[in-house]
Amino acid sequence: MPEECILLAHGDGGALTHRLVQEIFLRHFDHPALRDLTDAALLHLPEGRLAMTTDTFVVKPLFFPGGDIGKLAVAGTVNDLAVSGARPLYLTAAFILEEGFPLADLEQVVASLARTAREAGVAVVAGDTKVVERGCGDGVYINTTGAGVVPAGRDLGYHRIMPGDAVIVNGTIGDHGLAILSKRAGIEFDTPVESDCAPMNGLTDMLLERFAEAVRFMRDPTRGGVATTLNEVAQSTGLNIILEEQALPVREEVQGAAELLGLDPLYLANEGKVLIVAAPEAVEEILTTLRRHPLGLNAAAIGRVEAGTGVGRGPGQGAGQRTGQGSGQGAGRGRVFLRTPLGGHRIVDMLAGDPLPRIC
Amino acid sequence: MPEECILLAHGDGGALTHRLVQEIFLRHFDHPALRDLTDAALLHLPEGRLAMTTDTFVVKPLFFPGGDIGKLAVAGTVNDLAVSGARPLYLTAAFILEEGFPLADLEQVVASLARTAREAGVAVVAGDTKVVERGCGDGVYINTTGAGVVPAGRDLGYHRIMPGDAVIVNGTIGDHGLAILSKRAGIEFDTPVESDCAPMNGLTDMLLERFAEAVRFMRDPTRGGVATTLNEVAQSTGLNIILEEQALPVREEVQGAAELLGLDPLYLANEGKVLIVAAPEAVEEILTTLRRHPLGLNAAAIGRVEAGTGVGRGPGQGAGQRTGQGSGQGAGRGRVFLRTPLGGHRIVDMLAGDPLPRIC
Amino acid sequence: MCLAAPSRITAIQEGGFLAEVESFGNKRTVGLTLVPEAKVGDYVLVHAGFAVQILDEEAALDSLKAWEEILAAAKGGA
Amino acid sequence: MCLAAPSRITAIQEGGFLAEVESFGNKRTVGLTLVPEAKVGDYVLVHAGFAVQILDEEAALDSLKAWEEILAAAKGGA
Amino acid sequence: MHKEILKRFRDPELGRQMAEQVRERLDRLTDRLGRRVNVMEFCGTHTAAISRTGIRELLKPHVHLMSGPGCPVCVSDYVDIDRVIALAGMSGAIIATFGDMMKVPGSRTTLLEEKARGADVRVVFSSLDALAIARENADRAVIFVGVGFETTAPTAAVTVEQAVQEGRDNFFLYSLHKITPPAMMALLPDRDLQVDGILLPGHVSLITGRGYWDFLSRDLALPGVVAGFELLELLSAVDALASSLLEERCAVINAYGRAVREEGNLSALDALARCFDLQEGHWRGLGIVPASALKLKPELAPWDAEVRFPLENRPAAPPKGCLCGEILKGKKTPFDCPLFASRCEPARPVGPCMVSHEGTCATYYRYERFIR
Amino acid sequence: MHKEILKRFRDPELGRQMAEQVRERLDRLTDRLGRRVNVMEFCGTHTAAISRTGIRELLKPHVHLMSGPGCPVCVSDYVDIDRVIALAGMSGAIIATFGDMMKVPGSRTTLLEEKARGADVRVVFSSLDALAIARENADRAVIFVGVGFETTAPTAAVTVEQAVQEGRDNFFLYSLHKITPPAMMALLPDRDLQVDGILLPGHVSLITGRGYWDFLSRDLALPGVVAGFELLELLSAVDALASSLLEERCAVINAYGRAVREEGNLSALDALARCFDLQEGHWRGLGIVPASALKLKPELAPWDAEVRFPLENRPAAPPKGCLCGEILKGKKTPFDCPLFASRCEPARPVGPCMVSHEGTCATYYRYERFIR
Ligand code: SF4
Ligand code: SF4
Ligand SMILES: [Mg+2]
Ligand SMILES: [Mg+2]
Ligand SMILES: [Mg+2]
Ligand SMILES: [Mg+2]
Ligand SMILES: [Mg+2]
Ligand SMILES: [Mg+2]
Ligand SMILES: [Mg+2]
Ligand SMILES: [Mg+2]
Ligand SMILES: [Mg+2]
Ligand SMILES: [Mg+2]
Repeated sequence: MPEECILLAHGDGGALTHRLVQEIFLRHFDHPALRDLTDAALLHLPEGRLAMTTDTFVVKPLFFPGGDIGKLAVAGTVNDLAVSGARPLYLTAAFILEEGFPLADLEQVVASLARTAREAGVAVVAGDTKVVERGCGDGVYINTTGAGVVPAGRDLGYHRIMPGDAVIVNGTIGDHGLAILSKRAGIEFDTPVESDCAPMNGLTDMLLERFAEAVRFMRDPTRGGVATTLNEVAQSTGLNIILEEQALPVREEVQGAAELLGLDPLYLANEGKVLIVAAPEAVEEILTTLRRHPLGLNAAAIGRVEAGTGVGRGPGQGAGQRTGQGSGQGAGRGRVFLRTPLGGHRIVDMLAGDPLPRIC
Repeated sequence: MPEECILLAHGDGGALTHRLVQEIFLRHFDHPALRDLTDAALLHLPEGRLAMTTDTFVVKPLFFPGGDIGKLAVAGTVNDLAVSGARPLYLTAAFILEEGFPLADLEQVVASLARTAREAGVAVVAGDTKVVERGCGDGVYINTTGAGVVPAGRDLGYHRIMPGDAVIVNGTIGDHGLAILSKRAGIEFDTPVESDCAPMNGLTDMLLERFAEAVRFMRDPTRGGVATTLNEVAQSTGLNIILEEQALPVREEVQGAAELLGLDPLYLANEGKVLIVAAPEAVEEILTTLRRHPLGLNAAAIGRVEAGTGVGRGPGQGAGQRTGQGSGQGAGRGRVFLRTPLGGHRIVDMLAGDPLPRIC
Repeated sequence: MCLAAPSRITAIQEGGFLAEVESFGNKRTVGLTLVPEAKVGDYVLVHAGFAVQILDEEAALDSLKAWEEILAAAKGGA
Repeated sequence: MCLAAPSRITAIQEGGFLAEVESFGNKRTVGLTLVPEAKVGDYVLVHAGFAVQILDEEAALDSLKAWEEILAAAKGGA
Repeated sequence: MHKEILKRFRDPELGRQMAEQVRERLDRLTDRLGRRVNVMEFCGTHTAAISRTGIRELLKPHVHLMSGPGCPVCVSDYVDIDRVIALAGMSGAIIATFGDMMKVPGSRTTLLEEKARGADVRVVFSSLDALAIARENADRAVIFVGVGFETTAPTAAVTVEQAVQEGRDNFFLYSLHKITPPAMMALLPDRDLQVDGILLPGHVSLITGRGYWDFLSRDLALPGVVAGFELLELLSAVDALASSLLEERCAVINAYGRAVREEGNLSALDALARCFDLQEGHWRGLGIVPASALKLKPELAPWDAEVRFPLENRPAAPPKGCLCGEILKGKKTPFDCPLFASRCEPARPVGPCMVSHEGTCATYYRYERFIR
Repeated sequence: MHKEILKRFRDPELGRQMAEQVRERLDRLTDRLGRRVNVMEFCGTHTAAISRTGIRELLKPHVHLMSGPGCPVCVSDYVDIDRVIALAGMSGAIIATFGDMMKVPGSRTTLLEEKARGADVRVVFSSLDALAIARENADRAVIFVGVGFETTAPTAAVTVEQAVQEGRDNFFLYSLHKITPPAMMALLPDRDLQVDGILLPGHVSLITGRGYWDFLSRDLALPGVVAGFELLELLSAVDALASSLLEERCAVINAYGRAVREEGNLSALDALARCFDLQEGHWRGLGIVPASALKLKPELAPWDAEVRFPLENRPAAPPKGCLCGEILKGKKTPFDCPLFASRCEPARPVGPCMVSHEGTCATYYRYERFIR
């Protein structure tokens, strides 16, 4: 048994690096551009605008109910392309391995990443492996960068959001965040909740093919949850968003666990959810369409867009004004509110600080 | 003074993340695709094949003679595109920050990255920031992924390498590896050697514009050095490469320090060097051209390609044969040799294990 | 002042110091020292990792009934 | 058996335990305890972080001269 | 089963009806008093629940629901936070504490920042987790910073007893535990406040029992209601208080019967009596309050971080402009603070009331900032 | 200045001429003996230099340049490596050693793998660096694993003396240091080897002096030449040996005059005498060789890792098929080993000879694998 775990030499670019690449990476990723291990992949790109996005995955634990870091690394990046209206085509995958990381775990992560990429219909076309000393990493970190193409005729963005538009989500919120939290050191508890982690490009592409006009904007509410993502929308557009507390799809297990830990599902991360801002007249049809897709069974309209309290509407001004101001103060900018069942309102803010479990 | 260093909350996607992005990243990176902070950048791509490459930079120390991790993160990825024949256009930049990392250092790294990108003529179009707990990172790691375009008519690759071709390098070898090593904990010594870290797309583009036919193949000898890179060429083509020991451009300071530490400059990393395999008849003209460029002043022809010892020539077979075999054994595959001044030969192998300093 | 969430005791560990509790399918282990009289099946309030009180279901139902009656009366009376 | 690289002493630290040495522009600090007689300007062989011997330049030049003479003689004789 | 009950406790339709009735009673009171009635919710969890459910907004025209000093994190004084931070700097020490304590500003820094700079500070959910850390790090000092009122203090007490029983000599409690009545006595007689009635902390009461609060009616002639935390529980508690005031009954009523007994939790009260002595305590806002702090008894000194790692007593000035003190007393609201939502926000709190999720400033920031 | 001299010592033109002369002399010897002459380079640094410069290939038809056991890493036995690995597993311990030691296989694992699994193992360039680590980690045991022959042992000796002087009680030496003559005496009389002459280790000699080797001519009737490491020094040393053999002079000649004195380095020899006693040593390949290991004197026991952290003596079997033992004796070449360059390679060495950069198997792998 020569080595069962990652050694520093696996990252020095020499013989062990080559073996690792051959015996683990190339065995799972099969694309002509990868096979020669040249410096860059040379690829064909169909007509349309190029879409690019990058994300690094540092999730803890690496394996969690409903997924693992490999699956997440594909879903996260594919989803960022998908919600931008793009068809994801290519992924690069870069690994930071910590000395001592078990090779068996690496192989499991790589296999999962490859499987998810196949399911999403994207090809891993370039990669990189670095090994850092023990105590300078945490098992494995993965960066995936995605490239895709936005077909002609698609135009999503803040600039298309209007007062009166509806806010839709394709299913229950907070599942991923809670599933991860339940495995975090010092908080462990058993939960039936699984991460919703999944590539959504199939769902978004279907939606955009049918509702190119009615869908104004999409975004995946990942870190910071639905609350933070909608605050970004409100701040960037200068429009208010009013959520209906009773309309929010939250699994009762998530609600229960969140109360146990003193958390709010609105701030828990999602990895298979998309927030859709759509024309009000299309809402019912969009919901019907979503609910026919496996990733949209619990789709719901959760709120609406209203005129903001003052200046700063439109993406240009919104963005300009935002720079260097920090969050949350100043008058006349878009806000997110939640209407309670009783009819009262409360603010829904951005996440501020890690959602630590607390006693009070 | 609220926070002078990175806190975990800078990475939670909430208010502090937004402030960090606004106050550090967006202040240095200015591209329309970035400004809206949407999920993906939407970009125009000129005619040609899309080239993609990814690399993570985990260099220690972060600041070293001749550069820093920010400069390196641009140079490394730009160079991988450049040696593939592409014109680099877009970069994504993803940061893994360790809790406690000084914000001032981060700003310095980001500024350097932005400056180098401007110099190389590439735009940073998407980014990501993650914060990991203290002891799970090392200050900052950066992944850059690059996209570029290979103009029509350019065709570089193993398949074009032929016996008789010359191997050229654009300058002295080992500078980067030594500069880094001199700052490594436990080995510190003062050296006048600086890293050669620089984006080479200007140089390669100039070369390919003039010698599209004569230049068969290019590669940047980074991790593992010239020895490892040429071994990859030999193994992939089934051809031998014969280096002339006396022709290798090595700074005497590098040679001296390497002897002090028991190292071989052939295995030291370079970050501003390109190995060029070219038709023999064009060598002189190529050298003249290179030497007129600031990054090619010490260009030299260092060896030649010869028929290998048996089967396995040509890229297809070479690559297929390689899979799953590990390095260095088996008969009839391409090898790298070095001819000593005395006329004897010795093998030049891949790097095997970190080039640790040793006493014997 | 103090968050506390209702959970059902599903098991009591040997010695009676710890119990498994369940709430909407979520399971945790909590300290039982402060409610030594608790039994499997009891609903308890959990605070800072300890069961701190046994919930009185009858009292809860009484409250509900009282409210409903009062509100019905008020409506009737209105 | 033992790598040793020639370096020039550029400074001797107080106490004489450590010296700065220089080799092709590269500078290090090495232990000097094993060659207490060394002076600034001497060339020493450095092994495992210590100067272990002072190099004798005259002897080196003698060797060179001897070889050159012998080889010249051999050539002349051939 | 309990699931069903909870659902009905949160039923919006019942809530609306109940709110109607409360409003009606409160308006009658207003007519009688010639002003809105002042009700203080002492407990921060009540503060958060009243804001989150929208009750505060809904009842604003009818009652002034004042927020009291009932967040144990918020009332921890600079002096104590600075000491904890000093302990975090001891080589080899591990500090374990609840999440909210991480961001509380001492006079110069927070535990969160010290952690970023290298201190070993761990967030735990329970004192039991801290004890487990001590077991796993037998060669390091593990200091559990216990904070909380009567609800939480018993959990720390039995954990120390467990450590004693195990002979675990590297586990220490730094007790910032406090009891609530002395603070009420220091606060409520204040003429400026004009408190007419008080919503009593439901989870403190489940330890102490309802009877614990009889001093309110007896000594201060104030009516009180022990309240739960669900929509209907909150409304019915306000309703009960309004009824008492209307009927000029001055008693302490238990409106959280499913959790609170007359005599409280005797096991927990025993644990408190076994482990703690009452000493004077530093309360942010209230200053030094006699016999309000729970400190380990002398016989538990080997497990008492304050005894084992004595520190100099360096007074520290509260941050300039912060009105926490006044807000904790209920005399000012966060909207009166010039720093509120400008220099002071949850991501970078100036005062402790902006730190804890149930701190008054943080609650108003989160739920009420633009709703006035 | 020295720069210039070094350049001329490496001059290829002079080298070619010198090689011509050596070949001529060697061929005359071959004629006289009826076989190629057998010359052993004892020293691994010579092995590497002879391969790297191409001298071995160039002279192959004229002389058999045999590689001896002159790599201190390679001759370290499994028993010792296993013990060092066991020390690395002690909680809190820091192991500091030279880079090459990291990959030497014990019977089950290497220091490199143990480091990957969490052991704190640090590569140092000098024993002084290890002492500095001890200063910075005053509460942890820092064990410097010293390995090397007469050249290196004095550096460890004066470092221990420095630790004693500083009163540094957390620095320990695990001495794997050995001296070379006993190994030569155990090896060279072997009839099978038919060694005709020996290239003596230049850097051992600069400590010991030329006179140290007179036992070779006196007791074994073998001629020897102390050789340097540059191209011309190596060739001239072989030339001198050929001359001696031709002229049937049996003496030990110093051909490394710029570094080696007759009497050696007296300060270093004094340090060895002050700190070390000779004991029997485990040599991989040679087995137990009496009076060959340098172990700290009893009065330095508080700094002796073997005394302070005694370990059970568990014998371990060498890996199946590895010919290291025979190769270290010069009786086999790496090409005779079935594992060479198949299962055994520098990235995953089976035997220690494949580990050290100057190990015979590693040298042949790196420089000579396809040149036969
Ligand atoms: S808003 Fe901030 S500064 Fe103002 S009182 Fe509240 S905590 Fe203090
Ligand atoms: S090649 Fe490897 S297995 Fe064979 S003798 Fe050398 S070290 Fe031992
Ligand atoms: Mg490259
Ligand atoms: Mg992204
Ligand atoms: Mg994403
Ligand atoms: Mg996204
Ligand atoms: Mg790479
Ligand atoms: Mg780790
Ligand atoms: Mg790359
Ligand atoms: Mg690269
Ligand atoms: Mg991101
Ligand atoms: Mg670190």
